[in-house]
Amino acid sequence: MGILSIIFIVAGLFFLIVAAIGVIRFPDVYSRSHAVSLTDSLGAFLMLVGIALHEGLSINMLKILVVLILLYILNPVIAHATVRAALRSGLKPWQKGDS
Amino acid sequence: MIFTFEIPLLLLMLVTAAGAILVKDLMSAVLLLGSYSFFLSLVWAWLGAVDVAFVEAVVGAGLATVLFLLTLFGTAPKDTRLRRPPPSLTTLIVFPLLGILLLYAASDIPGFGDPNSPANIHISPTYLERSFQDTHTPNVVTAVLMDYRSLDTMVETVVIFASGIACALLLRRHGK
Amino acid sequence: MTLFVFWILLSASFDWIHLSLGLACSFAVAWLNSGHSPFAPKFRLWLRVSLYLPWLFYKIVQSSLHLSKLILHPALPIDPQMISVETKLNHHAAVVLLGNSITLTPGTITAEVDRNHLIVHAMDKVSKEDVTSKQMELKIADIFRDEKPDL
Amino acid sequence: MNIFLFCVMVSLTILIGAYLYRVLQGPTIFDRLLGHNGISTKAIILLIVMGIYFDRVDMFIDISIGYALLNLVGALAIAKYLEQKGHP
Repeated sequence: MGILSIIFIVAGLFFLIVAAIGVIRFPDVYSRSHAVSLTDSLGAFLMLVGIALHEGLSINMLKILVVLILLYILNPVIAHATVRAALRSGLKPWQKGDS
Repeated sequence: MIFTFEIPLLLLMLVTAAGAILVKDLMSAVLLLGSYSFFLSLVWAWLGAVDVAFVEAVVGAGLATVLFLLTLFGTAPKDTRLRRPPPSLTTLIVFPLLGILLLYAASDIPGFGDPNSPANIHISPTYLERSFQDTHTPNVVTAVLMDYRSLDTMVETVVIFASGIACALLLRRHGK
Repeated sequence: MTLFVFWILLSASFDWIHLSLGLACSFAVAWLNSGHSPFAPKFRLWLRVSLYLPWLFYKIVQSSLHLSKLILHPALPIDPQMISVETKLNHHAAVVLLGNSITLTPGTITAEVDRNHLIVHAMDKVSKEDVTSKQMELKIADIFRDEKPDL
Repeated sequence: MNIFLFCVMVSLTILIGAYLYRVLQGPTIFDRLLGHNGISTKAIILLIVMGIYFDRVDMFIDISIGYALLNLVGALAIAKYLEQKGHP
Protein backbone atom coordinates (compact mmCIF):
# COMPACT_ATOMS: atom_id res chain seq x y z
CA MET A 1 0.00 0.00 0.00
CA GLY A 2 2.79 2.42 0.92
CA ILE A 3 4.77 1.72 -2.25
CA LEU A 4 1.65 2.16 -4.39
CA SER A 5 0.80 5.51 -2.85
CA ILE A 6 4.40 6.69 -3.32
CA ILE A 7 4.21 5.72 -6.99
CA PHE A 8 0.95 7.63 -7.40
CA ILE A 9 2.28 10.72 -5.65
CA VAL A 10 5.47 10.77 -7.71
CA ALA A 11 3.50 10.40 -10.93
CA GLY A 12 1.22 13.26 -9.91
CA LEU A 13 4.23 15.37 -9.04
CA PHE A 14 5.67 14.66 -12.48
CA PHE A 15 2.51 15.96 -14.16
CA LEU A 16 2.47 19.02 -11.91
CA ILE A 17 6.07 19.83 -12.87
CA VAL A 18 5.28 19.36 -16.55
CA ALA A 19 2.30 21.68 -16.21
CA ALA A 20 4.40 24.34 -14.50
CA ILE A 21 6.95 24.14 -17.33
CA GLY A 22 4.09 24.49 -19.78
CA VAL A 23 2.71 27.51 -17.98
CA ILE A 24 6.08 29.20 -18.30
CA ARG A 25 6.83 28.15 -21.87
CA PHE A 26 3.57 28.58 -23.73
CA PRO A 27 3.01 31.74 -25.72
CA ASP A 28 -0.50 32.97 -24.90
CA VAL A 29 -3.42 32.75 -22.52
CA TYR A 30 -5.34 30.05 -24.33
CA SER A 31 -2.49 27.58 -24.53
CA ARG A 32 -1.44 28.30 -20.95
CA SER A 33 -4.93 27.44 -19.84
CA HIS A 34 -4.39 24.00 -21.37
CA ALA A 35 -1.39 23.54 -19.13
CA VAL A 36 -3.36 24.57 -16.06
CA SER A 37 -6.10 22.15 -17.02
CA LEU A 38 -3.47 19.41 -17.25
CA THR A 39 -2.56 20.17 -13.65
CA ASP A 40 -6.11 20.07 -12.49
CA SER A 41 -7.23 16.94 -14.22
CA LEU A 42 -4.40 14.47 -14.00
CA GLY A 43 -1.84 15.88 -11.57
CA ALA A 44 -4.31 16.60 -8.80
CA PHE A 45 -6.07 13.31 -9.44
CA LEU A 46 -2.91 11.23 -9.06
CA MET A 47 -1.71 13.19 -6.03
CA LEU A 48 -5.01 12.92 -4.21
CA VAL A 49 -5.51 9.25 -5.01
CA GLY A 50 -2.02 8.55 -3.71
CA ILE A 51 -2.75 10.42 -0.52
CA ALA A 52 -6.07 8.66 -0.10
CA LEU A 53 -4.36 5.29 -0.51
CA HIS A 54 -1.85 6.30 2.11
CA GLU A 55 -4.63 7.32 4.44
CA GLY A 56 -6.47 4.04 4.12
CA LEU A 57 -10.19 3.41 4.25
CA SER A 58 -11.73 5.94 6.61
CA ILE A 59 -13.87 9.05 6.68
CA ASN A 60 -10.83 11.11 5.70
CA MET A 61 -10.43 9.16 2.50
CA LEU A 62 -14.03 9.95 1.64
CA LYS A 63 -13.38 13.61 2.34
CA ILE A 64 -10.35 13.57 0.07
CA LEU A 65 -12.55 12.10 -2.64
CA VAL A 66 -15.04 14.93 -2.04
CA VAL A 67 -12.23 17.43 -2.60
CA LEU A 68 -11.34 15.59 -5.79
CA ILE A 69 -14.91 15.68 -7.09
CA LEU A 70 -15.14 19.37 -6.24
CA LEU A 71 -11.92 20.05 -8.14
CA TYR A 72 -13.22 18.12 -11.13
CA ILE A 73 -16.48 20.04 -11.21
CA LEU A 74 -15.19 23.51 -10.39
CA ASN A 75 -11.92 23.78 -12.28
CA PRO A 76 -13.38 23.39 -15.78
CA VAL A 77 -15.85 26.10 -14.83
CA ILE A 78 -13.03 28.45 -13.85
CA ALA A 79 -10.98 27.66 -16.94
CA HIS A 80 -14.01 28.16 -19.16
CA ALA A 81 -14.84 31.48 -17.46
CA THR A 82 -11.29 32.73 -17.91
CA VAL A 83 -11.07 31.75 -21.53
CA ARG A 84 -14.49 33.16 -22.30
CA ALA A 85 -13.61 36.45 -20.65
CA ALA A 86 -10.40 36.56 -22.68
CA LEU A 87 -12.25 35.79 -25.87
CA ARG A 88 -15.03 38.30 -25.29
CA SER A 89 -12.65 41.08 -24.45
CA GLY A 90 -11.09 40.62 -27.85
CA LEU A 91 -7.78 38.95 -27.16
CA LYS A 92 -6.50 37.29 -30.31
CA PRO A 93 -5.25 33.72 -29.99
CA TRP A 94 -1.65 33.03 -30.90
CA GLN A 95 -1.22 31.55 -34.36
CA LYS A 96 1.55 29.39 -35.63
CA GLY A 97 3.17 32.03 -37.80
CA ASP A 98 3.60 34.60 -35.00
CA SER A 99 6.85 35.00 -33.25
CA MET B 1 13.44 20.06 10.00
CA ILE B 2 10.13 21.57 10.97
CA PHE B 3 11.13 25.20 10.98
CA THR B 4 12.80 25.26 7.61
CA PHE B 5 9.60 24.97 5.64
CA GLU B 6 8.19 28.33 6.70
CA ILE B 7 11.02 30.19 5.07
CA PRO B 8 10.08 29.50 1.41
CA LEU B 9 6.46 30.31 2.23
CA LEU B 10 7.47 33.58 3.84
CA LEU B 11 9.70 34.38 0.88
CA LEU B 12 6.78 33.78 -1.48
CA MET B 13 4.65 36.07 0.69
CA LEU B 14 7.28 38.79 0.52
CA VAL B 15 7.53 38.52 -3.26
CA THR B 16 3.74 38.66 -3.60
CA ALA B 17 3.41 41.68 -1.35
CA ALA B 18 6.17 43.55 -3.17
CA GLY B 19 4.54 42.67 -6.47
CA ALA B 20 1.17 43.93 -5.26
CA ILE B 21 2.75 47.27 -4.44
CA LEU B 22 4.84 47.56 -7.56
CA VAL B 23 2.37 46.39 -10.17
CA LYS B 24 0.88 49.13 -12.29
CA ASP B 25 -2.65 47.90 -12.67
CA LEU B 26 -5.22 47.68 -9.88
CA MET B 27 -6.84 44.42 -11.00
CA SER B 28 -3.50 42.66 -10.85
CA ALA B 29 -2.95 44.07 -7.40
CA VAL B 30 -6.26 42.54 -6.28
CA LEU B 31 -5.24 39.16 -7.71
CA LEU B 32 -1.86 39.36 -6.02
CA LEU B 33 -3.50 40.15 -2.72
CA GLY B 34 -5.64 37.05 -3.16
CA SER B 35 -2.53 34.93 -3.67
CA TYR B 36 -0.95 36.66 -0.69
CA SER B 37 -3.75 35.59 1.59
CA PHE B 38 -3.49 32.04 0.26
CA PHE B 39 0.14 31.99 1.31
CA LEU B 40 -0.63 33.57 4.66
CA SER B 41 -3.26 30.93 5.28
CA LEU B 42 -0.74 28.23 4.35
CA VAL B 43 1.66 29.66 6.92
CA TRP B 44 -1.05 29.62 9.57
CA ALA B 45 -1.90 26.03 8.71
CA TRP B 46 1.76 25.11 8.93
CA LEU B 47 1.98 26.64 12.39
CA GLY B 48 -0.99 24.57 13.46
CA ALA B 49 -3.57 27.36 13.79
CA VAL B 50 -6.16 25.76 11.57
CA ASP B 51 -9.02 28.03 12.64
CA VAL B 52 -7.07 31.16 11.84
CA ALA B 53 -6.12 29.63 8.50
CA PHE B 54 -9.75 28.97 7.70
CA VAL B 55 -10.77 32.52 8.57
CA GLU B 56 -7.88 33.88 6.53
CA ALA B 57 -8.92 31.80 3.54
CA VAL B 58 -12.56 32.85 3.79
CA VAL B 59 -12.02 36.53 4.47
CA GLY B 60 -8.79 37.17 2.58
CA ALA B 61 -9.21 35.06 -0.49
CA GLY B 62 -12.97 35.05 -0.88
CA LEU B 63 -14.61 38.07 0.64
CA ALA B 64 -11.84 40.64 0.25
CA THR B 65 -11.38 39.85 -3.43
CA VAL B 66 -15.06 40.26 -4.12
CA LEU B 67 -15.23 43.47 -2.06
CA PHE B 68 -12.22 44.93 -3.86
CA LEU B 69 -13.84 44.03 -7.15
CA LEU B 70 -17.06 45.74 -6.14
CA THR B 71 -15.09 48.84 -5.22
CA LEU B 72 -13.27 48.78 -8.54
CA PHE B 73 -16.58 48.29 -10.26
CA GLY B 74 -18.08 51.30 -8.51
CA THR B 75 -15.13 53.60 -9.16
CA ALA B 76 -13.22 54.13 -12.36
CA PRO B 77 -10.39 51.59 -12.56
CA LYS B 78 -8.95 52.98 -15.77
CA ASP B 79 -7.85 56.26 -14.25
CA THR B 80 -6.45 55.02 -10.99
CA ARG B 81 -2.95 54.13 -11.99
CA LEU B 82 -0.75 54.50 -9.00
CA ARG B 83 0.87 57.88 -8.93
CA ARG B 84 3.15 57.90 -5.96
CA PRO B 85 5.11 60.97 -4.97
CA PRO B 86 8.70 60.24 -4.03
CA PRO B 87 9.05 59.62 -0.30
CA SER B 88 9.88 62.63 1.79
CA LEU B 89 12.91 62.95 4.05
CA THR B 90 10.86 62.40 7.22
CA THR B 91 9.54 59.11 5.88
CA LEU B 92 13.01 57.94 4.98
CA ILE B 93 14.25 58.65 8.50
CA VAL B 94 11.28 57.66 10.65
CA PHE B 95 10.27 54.35 9.16
CA PRO B 96 13.66 52.58 9.38
CA LEU B 97 13.87 53.82 12.97
CA LEU B 98 10.45 52.36 13.67
CA GLY B 99 11.52 49.08 12.12
CA ILE B 100 14.65 48.96 14.25
CA LEU B 101 12.58 49.70 17.34
CA LEU B 102 10.15 46.90 16.52
CA LEU B 103 12.98 44.44 15.93
CA TYR B 104 14.53 45.48 19.24
CA ALA B 105 11.23 44.87 21.00
CA ALA B 106 10.82 41.54 19.22
CA SER B 107 14.10 40.32 20.63
CA ASP B 108 12.46 40.36 24.06
CA ILE B 109 9.72 37.96 23.02
CA PRO B 110 10.54 34.40 24.12
CA GLY B 111 11.40 31.99 21.34
CA PHE B 112 8.69 30.11 19.49
CA GLY B 113 7.68 27.03 21.48
CA ASP B 114 9.90 27.94 24.43
CA PRO B 115 8.59 25.93 27.41
CA ASN B 116 9.72 28.53 29.94
CA SER B 117 7.88 31.52 28.52
CA PRO B 118 5.21 33.03 30.80
CA ALA B 119 2.33 32.14 28.51
CA ASN B 120 3.33 28.50 28.50
CA ILE B 121 3.83 28.30 32.26
CA HIS B 122 0.62 29.79 33.57
CA ILE B 123 -2.09 30.34 31.03
CA SER B 124 -2.00 27.56 28.46
CA PRO B 125 -2.02 24.61 30.89
CA THR B 126 -4.93 26.12 32.77
CA TYR B 127 -6.93 26.55 29.60
CA LEU B 128 -6.00 23.15 28.31
CA GLU B 129 -6.86 21.39 31.56
CA ARG B 130 -9.97 23.21 32.61
CA SER B 131 -11.69 24.35 29.44
CA PHE B 132 -13.63 21.17 28.89
CA GLN B 133 -14.95 20.95 32.45
CA ASP B 134 -15.77 24.64 32.55
CA THR B 135 -17.40 25.12 29.20
CA HIS B 136 -18.11 21.67 27.71
CA THR B 137 -16.76 22.85 24.36
CA PRO B 138 -14.51 20.38 22.55
CA ASN B 139 -12.52 23.07 20.71
CA VAL B 140 -10.17 24.93 23.04
CA VAL B 141 -9.78 27.97 20.80
CA THR B 142 -13.53 28.42 20.65
CA ALA B 143 -13.75 28.05 24.41
CA VAL B 144 -11.10 30.71 24.94
CA LEU B 145 -12.72 33.09 22.49
CA MET B 146 -16.32 32.62 23.48
CA ASP B 147 -16.11 31.93 27.22
CA TYR B 148 -12.98 33.24 28.84
CA ARG B 149 -12.79 36.31 26.65
CA SER B 150 -16.43 36.73 25.72
CA LEU B 151 -16.58 40.41 26.68
CA ASP B 152 -13.56 41.12 24.50
CA THR B 153 -15.08 39.25 21.59
CA MET B 154 -18.40 41.01 22.05
CA VAL B 155 -16.82 44.46 21.86
CA GLU B 156 -14.85 43.41 18.80
CA THR B 157 -18.09 42.35 17.19
CA VAL B 158 -19.62 45.72 18.09
CA VAL B 159 -16.71 47.48 16.36
CA ILE B 160 -17.12 45.42 13.22
CA PHE B 161 -20.87 46.00 13.27
CA ALA B 162 -20.37 49.76 13.60
CA SER B 163 -17.97 49.84 10.67
CA GLY B 164 -20.43 47.84 8.62
CA ILE B 165 -23.20 50.32 9.41
CA ALA B 166 -20.92 53.23 8.51
CA CYS B 167 -20.10 51.65 5.14
CA ALA B 168 -23.79 51.02 4.48
CA LEU B 169 -24.66 54.65 5.27
CA LEU B 170 -21.91 55.97 3.00
CA LEU B 171 -22.92 53.73 0.15
CA ARG B 172 -26.57 54.65 0.54
CA ARG B 173 -25.83 58.31 0.09
CA HIS B 174 -23.75 57.44 -2.95
CA GLY B 175 -26.69 55.59 -4.43
CA LYS B 176 -29.14 58.50 -4.31
CA MET C 1 -30.63 14.09 -0.39
CA THR C 2 -27.24 14.66 -1.89
CA LEU C 3 -26.78 17.57 0.44
CA PHE C 4 -27.52 15.36 3.40
CA VAL C 5 -24.82 12.90 2.36
CA PHE C 6 -22.49 15.87 1.96
CA TRP C 7 -23.33 17.05 5.47
CA ILE C 8 -22.58 13.63 6.90
CA LEU C 9 -19.25 13.57 5.11
CA LEU C 10 -18.33 17.00 6.39
CA SER C 11 -19.37 16.66 10.00
CA ALA C 12 -18.40 13.00 10.37
CA SER C 13 -20.33 12.65 13.59
CA PHE C 14 -23.27 10.39 13.97
CA ASP C 15 -25.21 11.52 17.04
CA TRP C 16 -28.90 12.18 16.76
CA ILE C 17 -28.60 15.92 17.22
CA HIS C 18 -26.13 16.33 14.38
CA LEU C 19 -28.06 14.07 12.06
CA SER C 20 -31.41 15.77 12.59
CA LEU C 21 -29.87 19.23 12.30
CA GLY C 22 -28.19 18.23 9.05
CA LEU C 23 -31.41 16.79 7.71
CA ALA C 24 -33.29 20.00 8.52
CA CYS C 25 -30.59 22.20 6.98
CA SER C 26 -30.31 20.18 3.79
CA PHE C 27 -34.06 20.15 3.30
CA ALA C 28 -34.21 23.89 3.87
CA VAL C 29 -31.47 24.57 1.33
CA ALA C 30 -33.01 22.22 -1.20
CA TRP C 31 -36.40 23.82 -0.74
CA LEU C 32 -35.00 27.32 -1.12
CA ASN C 33 -33.17 26.44 -4.32
CA SER C 34 -35.75 24.21 -5.92
CA GLY C 35 -37.02 26.90 -8.28
CA HIS C 36 -33.74 27.37 -10.12
CA SER C 37 -32.82 23.91 -11.29
CA PRO C 38 -33.97 23.29 -14.83
CA PHE C 39 -34.50 19.58 -14.36
CA ALA C 40 -34.41 17.03 -11.61
CA PRO C 41 -31.81 14.36 -12.18
CA LYS C 42 -33.13 10.83 -12.05
CA PHE C 43 -31.44 7.79 -10.71
CA ARG C 44 -31.17 6.09 -14.10
CA LEU C 45 -29.32 9.12 -15.41
CA TRP C 46 -26.81 9.05 -12.58
CA LEU C 47 -26.14 5.41 -13.32
CA ARG C 48 -25.38 6.11 -16.96
CA VAL C 49 -23.20 9.10 -16.09
CA SER C 50 -21.17 6.97 -13.72
CA LEU C 51 -20.74 4.45 -16.51
CA TYR C 52 -19.52 7.27 -18.74
CA LEU C 53 -16.88 8.51 -16.29
CA PRO C 54 -14.28 5.72 -16.75
CA TRP C 55 -14.23 6.29 -20.49
CA LEU C 56 -13.76 10.03 -19.88
CA PHE C 57 -10.92 9.23 -17.53
CA TYR C 58 -9.27 7.08 -20.17
CA LYS C 59 -9.48 9.98 -22.62
CA ILE C 60 -8.03 12.31 -19.99
CA VAL C 61 -5.01 10.08 -19.41
CA GLN C 62 -4.43 9.65 -23.14
CA SER C 63 -4.56 13.33 -23.96
CA SER C 64 -2.56 14.30 -20.86
CA LEU C 65 0.28 12.10 -22.01
CA HIS C 66 0.07 13.70 -25.44
CA LEU C 67 0.06 17.22 -24.01
CA SER C 68 3.00 16.57 -21.69
CA LYS C 69 4.92 15.21 -24.67
CA LEU C 70 4.16 18.50 -26.42
CA ILE C 71 5.31 20.54 -23.46
CA LEU C 72 8.56 18.68 -22.97
CA HIS C 73 9.38 18.71 -26.68
CA PRO C 74 12.24 21.18 -27.15
CA ALA C 75 10.85 22.78 -30.31
CA LEU C 76 7.35 23.31 -28.84
CA PRO C 77 5.50 21.97 -31.90
CA ILE C 78 2.09 23.42 -31.12
CA ASP C 79 -0.49 24.65 -33.56
CA PRO C 80 -3.31 26.21 -31.55
CA GLN C 81 -6.50 27.08 -33.34
CA MET C 82 -10.13 27.92 -32.75
CA ILE C 83 -12.66 25.49 -34.13
CA SER C 84 -16.40 25.74 -33.91
CA VAL C 85 -18.48 22.66 -33.32
CA GLU C 86 -22.16 22.09 -33.93
CA THR C 87 -23.83 19.66 -31.58
CA LYS C 88 -27.14 17.92 -31.99
CA LEU C 89 -27.68 17.64 -28.26
CA ASN C 90 -30.98 19.11 -27.20
CA HIS C 91 -30.76 19.14 -23.44
CA HIS C 92 -29.29 21.71 -21.09
CA ALA C 93 -27.50 19.23 -18.90
CA ALA C 94 -26.15 17.38 -21.92
CA VAL C 95 -24.55 20.52 -23.32
CA VAL C 96 -23.14 21.35 -19.89
CA LEU C 97 -21.71 17.85 -19.58
CA LEU C 98 -20.19 18.06 -23.05
CA GLY C 99 -18.56 21.42 -22.39
CA ASN C 100 -17.26 20.25 -19.06
CA SER C 101 -15.80 17.09 -20.56
CA ILE C 102 -14.13 19.04 -23.35
CA THR C 103 -12.59 21.45 -20.87
CA LEU C 104 -11.54 18.68 -18.54
CA THR C 105 -9.69 16.89 -21.30
CA PRO C 106 -6.27 18.53 -21.57
CA GLY C 107 -5.62 20.00 -24.98
CA THR C 108 -9.10 21.30 -25.62
CA ILE C 109 -10.98 24.09 -23.90
CA THR C 110 -14.49 25.30 -24.46
CA ALA C 111 -14.34 29.01 -25.05
CA GLU C 112 -17.92 29.92 -25.83
CA VAL C 113 -21.21 28.11 -25.55
CA ASP C 114 -24.30 29.06 -27.41
CA ARG C 115 -27.39 26.88 -27.58
CA ASN C 116 -25.94 24.11 -29.68
CA HIS C 117 -22.84 25.75 -30.95
CA LEU C 118 -19.52 25.52 -29.17
CA ILE C 119 -16.27 27.34 -29.88
CA VAL C 120 -13.38 25.16 -28.83
CA HIS C 121 -9.74 26.10 -28.58
CA ALA C 122 -7.58 23.13 -29.47
CA MET C 123 -3.88 22.69 -29.00
CA ASP C 124 -2.88 20.80 -32.12
CA LYS C 125 -4.13 18.33 -34.70
CA VAL C 126 -4.44 15.37 -32.37
CA SER C 127 -6.53 17.14 -29.77
CA LYS C 128 -8.57 18.68 -32.57
CA GLU C 129 -9.42 15.17 -33.70
CA ASP C 130 -10.84 14.47 -30.26
CA VAL C 131 -13.50 17.07 -30.64
CA THR C 132 -14.29 16.79 -34.31
CA SER C 133 -14.62 13.03 -34.25
CA LYS C 134 -17.89 13.41 -32.30
CA GLN C 135 -17.07 10.40 -30.15
CA MET C 136 -17.75 12.21 -26.91
CA GLU C 137 -20.95 13.73 -28.21
CA LEU C 138 -22.31 10.34 -29.25
CA LYS C 139 -21.64 8.97 -25.79
CA ILE C 140 -23.44 11.86 -24.14
CA ALA C 141 -26.34 11.61 -26.53
CA ASP C 142 -26.55 7.98 -25.59
CA ILE C 143 -26.79 8.94 -21.91
CA PHE C 144 -29.60 11.37 -22.49
CA ARG C 145 -31.53 9.31 -25.04
CA ASP C 146 -34.61 8.89 -22.86
CA GLU C 147 -34.93 12.45 -21.66
CA LYS C 148 -37.43 14.96 -22.89
CA PRO C 149 -35.68 17.62 -25.03
CA ASP C 150 -35.93 21.07 -23.49
CA LEU C 151 -33.79 23.23 -25.72
CA MET D 1 7.68 8.42 4.71
CA ASN D 2 7.90 11.71 6.54
CA ILE D 3 11.01 12.77 4.68
CA PHE D 4 9.35 11.85 1.40
CA LEU D 5 6.33 13.98 2.26
CA PHE D 6 8.62 16.83 3.18
CA CYS D 7 10.31 16.60 -0.21
CA VAL D 8 6.89 16.62 -1.86
CA MET D 9 5.96 19.77 0.03
CA VAL D 10 9.16 21.56 -0.90
CA SER D 11 8.75 20.73 -4.57
CA LEU D 12 5.13 21.90 -4.48
CA THR D 13 6.36 25.19 -3.06
CA ILE D 14 8.88 25.53 -5.87
CA LEU D 15 6.07 24.89 -8.36
CA ILE D 16 4.03 27.61 -6.68
CA GLY D 17 7.03 29.86 -7.29
CA ALA D 18 6.86 29.03 -11.00
CA TYR D 19 3.18 29.97 -11.11
CA LEU D 20 3.96 33.11 -9.14
CA TYR D 21 6.41 34.08 -11.86
CA ARG D 22 3.53 33.89 -14.32
CA VAL D 23 1.31 35.94 -12.03
CA LEU D 24 3.93 38.66 -11.63
CA GLN D 25 5.13 38.65 -15.21
CA GLY D 26 2.00 37.86 -17.20
CA PRO D 27 1.47 40.19 -20.12
CA THR D 28 -2.31 40.31 -19.78
CA ILE D 29 -4.63 40.14 -16.81
CA PHE D 30 -5.89 36.71 -17.86
CA ASP D 31 -2.45 35.21 -17.44
CA ARG D 32 -2.47 36.45 -13.90
CA LEU D 33 -5.92 34.96 -13.34
CA LEU D 34 -4.74 31.60 -14.66
CA GLY D 35 -1.68 31.72 -12.46
CA HIS D 36 -3.86 32.51 -9.47
CA ASN D 37 -6.04 29.53 -10.25
CA GLY D 38 -3.02 27.27 -10.51
CA ILE D 39 -1.65 28.60 -7.24
CA SER D 40 -4.88 27.83 -5.44
CA THR D 41 -4.99 24.29 -6.80
CA LYS D 42 -1.43 23.79 -5.58
CA ALA D 43 -2.40 25.25 -2.22
CA ILE D 44 -5.23 22.73 -1.86
CA ILE D 45 -2.91 19.81 -2.57
CA LEU D 46 -0.23 21.29 -0.31
CA LEU D 47 -2.71 21.58 2.54
CA ILE D 48 -3.71 17.95 2.31
CA VAL D 49 -0.08 16.82 2.15
CA MET D 50 0.57 18.99 5.18
CA GLY D 51 -2.30 17.29 6.97
CA ILE D 52 -0.80 13.87 6.25
CA TYR D 53 2.56 15.13 7.47
CA PHE D 54 1.05 16.17 10.79
CA ASP D 55 -1.37 13.20 11.00
CA ARG D 56 -4.26 15.64 11.41
CA VAL D 57 -6.02 15.20 8.08
CA ASP D 58 -9.47 15.74 9.57
CA MET D 59 -8.69 19.34 10.41
CA PHE D 60 -6.81 20.27 7.27
CA ILE D 61 -9.21 18.76 4.81
CA ASP D 62 -12.01 21.12 5.80
CA ILE D 63 -9.87 24.09 4.92
CA SER D 64 -9.08 22.60 1.57
CA ILE D 65 -12.77 22.12 0.79
CA GLY D 66 -13.31 25.76 1.74
CA TYR D 67 -10.42 26.78 -0.51
CA ALA D 68 -11.87 24.92 -3.45
CA LEU D 69 -15.26 26.61 -3.08
CA LEU D 70 -13.85 30.08 -2.42
CA ASN D 71 -11.50 29.84 -5.35
CA LEU D 72 -14.52 29.33 -7.57
CA VAL D 73 -16.27 32.37 -6.13
CA GLY D 74 -13.28 34.67 -6.53
CA ALA D 75 -12.32 33.51 -10.00
CA LEU D 76 -15.88 33.71 -11.28
CA ALA D 77 -16.26 37.22 -9.88
CA ILE D 78 -13.05 38.35 -11.55
CA ALA D 79 -13.95 36.72 -14.85
CA LYS D 80 -17.42 38.28 -14.86
CA TYR D 81 -15.89 41.64 -14.03
CA LEU D 82 -13.38 41.38 -16.85
CA GLU D 83 -16.09 40.36 -19.28
CA GLN D 84 -18.04 43.49 -18.53
CA LYS D 85 -15.19 45.94 -18.42
CA GLY D 86 -12.86 44.60 -21.07
CA HIS D 87 -9.22 44.14 -20.34
CA PRO D 88 -7.00 47.14 -19.69
